[in-house]
Amino acid sequence: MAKLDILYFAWVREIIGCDSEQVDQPPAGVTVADLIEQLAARDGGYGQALGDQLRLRAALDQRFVPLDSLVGEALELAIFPPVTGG
Amino acid sequence: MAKLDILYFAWVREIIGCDSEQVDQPPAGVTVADLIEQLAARDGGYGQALGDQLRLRAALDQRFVPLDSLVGEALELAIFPPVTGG
Amino acid sequence: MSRVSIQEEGFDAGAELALLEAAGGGAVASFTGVVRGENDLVALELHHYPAMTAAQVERIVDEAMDRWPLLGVRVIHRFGRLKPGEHIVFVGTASRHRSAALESCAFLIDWLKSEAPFWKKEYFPDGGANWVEARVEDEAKARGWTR
Amino acid sequence: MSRVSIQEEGFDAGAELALLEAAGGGAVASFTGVVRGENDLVALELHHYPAMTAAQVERIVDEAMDRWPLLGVRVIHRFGRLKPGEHIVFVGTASRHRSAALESCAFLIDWLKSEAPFWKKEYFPDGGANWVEARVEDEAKARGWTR
Repeated sequence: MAKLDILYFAWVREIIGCDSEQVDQPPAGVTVADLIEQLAARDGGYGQALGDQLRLRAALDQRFVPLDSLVGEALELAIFPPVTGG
Repeated sequence: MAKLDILYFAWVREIIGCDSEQVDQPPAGVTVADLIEQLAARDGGYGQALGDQLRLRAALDQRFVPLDSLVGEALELAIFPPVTGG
Repeated sequence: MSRVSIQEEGFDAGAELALLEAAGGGAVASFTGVVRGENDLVALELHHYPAMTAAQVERIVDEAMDRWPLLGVRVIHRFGRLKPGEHIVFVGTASRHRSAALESCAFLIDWLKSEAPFWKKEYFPDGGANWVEARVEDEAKARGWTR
Repeated sequence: MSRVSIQEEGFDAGAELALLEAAGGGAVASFTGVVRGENDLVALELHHYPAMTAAQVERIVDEAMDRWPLLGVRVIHRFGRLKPGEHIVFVGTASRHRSAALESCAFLIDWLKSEAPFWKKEYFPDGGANWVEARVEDEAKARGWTR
């Protein structure tokens, strides 16, 4: 079965305690928000890191996307706080 | 009698062939434009340099002024083309 | 001259300016960001998303070259642990037109602030650390450039 | 650091940037103007009105410091005979806010272009010379900053 890499950055990474992990590709119709909600239900830091989606941004295959985007056939999902570069 | 220094810059200076000169302070009511018109009536390069006031700008005592400004008690009048610094 | 560098090491802003001047346009604008030492900051740690960062900054540079008549663009963004006074970011642009150089430089740094996948963590003398929060005005500024 | 220099000699733009970075604001913007070598230009001769230039540029710098929260401003404008590739002008600003640094830098160079009493004469290989004409857009740009 196809896999999806999930990457975490900044305090999302710190709280979850994990840089990246692999999950089964979600079925058609699943959005980034849906997936984050599933992950947030896990034990450990997941709830704290991913519980408040207003504080989160995401990228699919290295492109910023709104959280209501479909995951589709993307290979890589990144979840992180709003960026603070420059 | 009080004197007025007149300074010329850029092609105004080149055409007249003079950096600066002194004239008697003009009577009250005389504008920069009036004075330029008087100077333009002189022989030599004055007519060519000062005949077209649309091509000229002026400063009184080191402040840019419109040509219809009164000369008043200024000590220094500068006449030049639009600036091209920077 | 390479246009985009995402690097841990420092850079010489003067040398970067000189390269942009050599592009021949006559007008060079730059923005340099430096770590501020406020609140007794000990260090600033910049994290990024390596697979995404350079590609995304290249796209932003392409957009700038498309919108303004530029002869040269240089973007350097550092990551890793930086001390107060150290360079974080450099954006330089060269053009025949001063407004093109100035506007594209502002455009690029606004995008880097709001759209490049970097995150800053501040370290303080008591051992405390703090992730810098995004400022709403940065996201608003980047949107202001939308055509 | 002196704020305004009207000088015949050259300058080191990188050193000027470093001084502005040392002002501690974290955000430094700069504009550098360089003589373009177009049309086989041999030299550019910059004339100015010495009694007026420095005082007027100081006033412009005061206005910039009044309008934006700046920690440092540096303006260098050269006069005399300059060859292609040589620096003409440098404007640098330092602030805690990147928009203040960028906007004040643009404001200052727009003013220098349209309001500082400098005149440029171009010299060509055939011995010909030509006074540069002011561009209407430069006067319009400076007016755009009027409050």
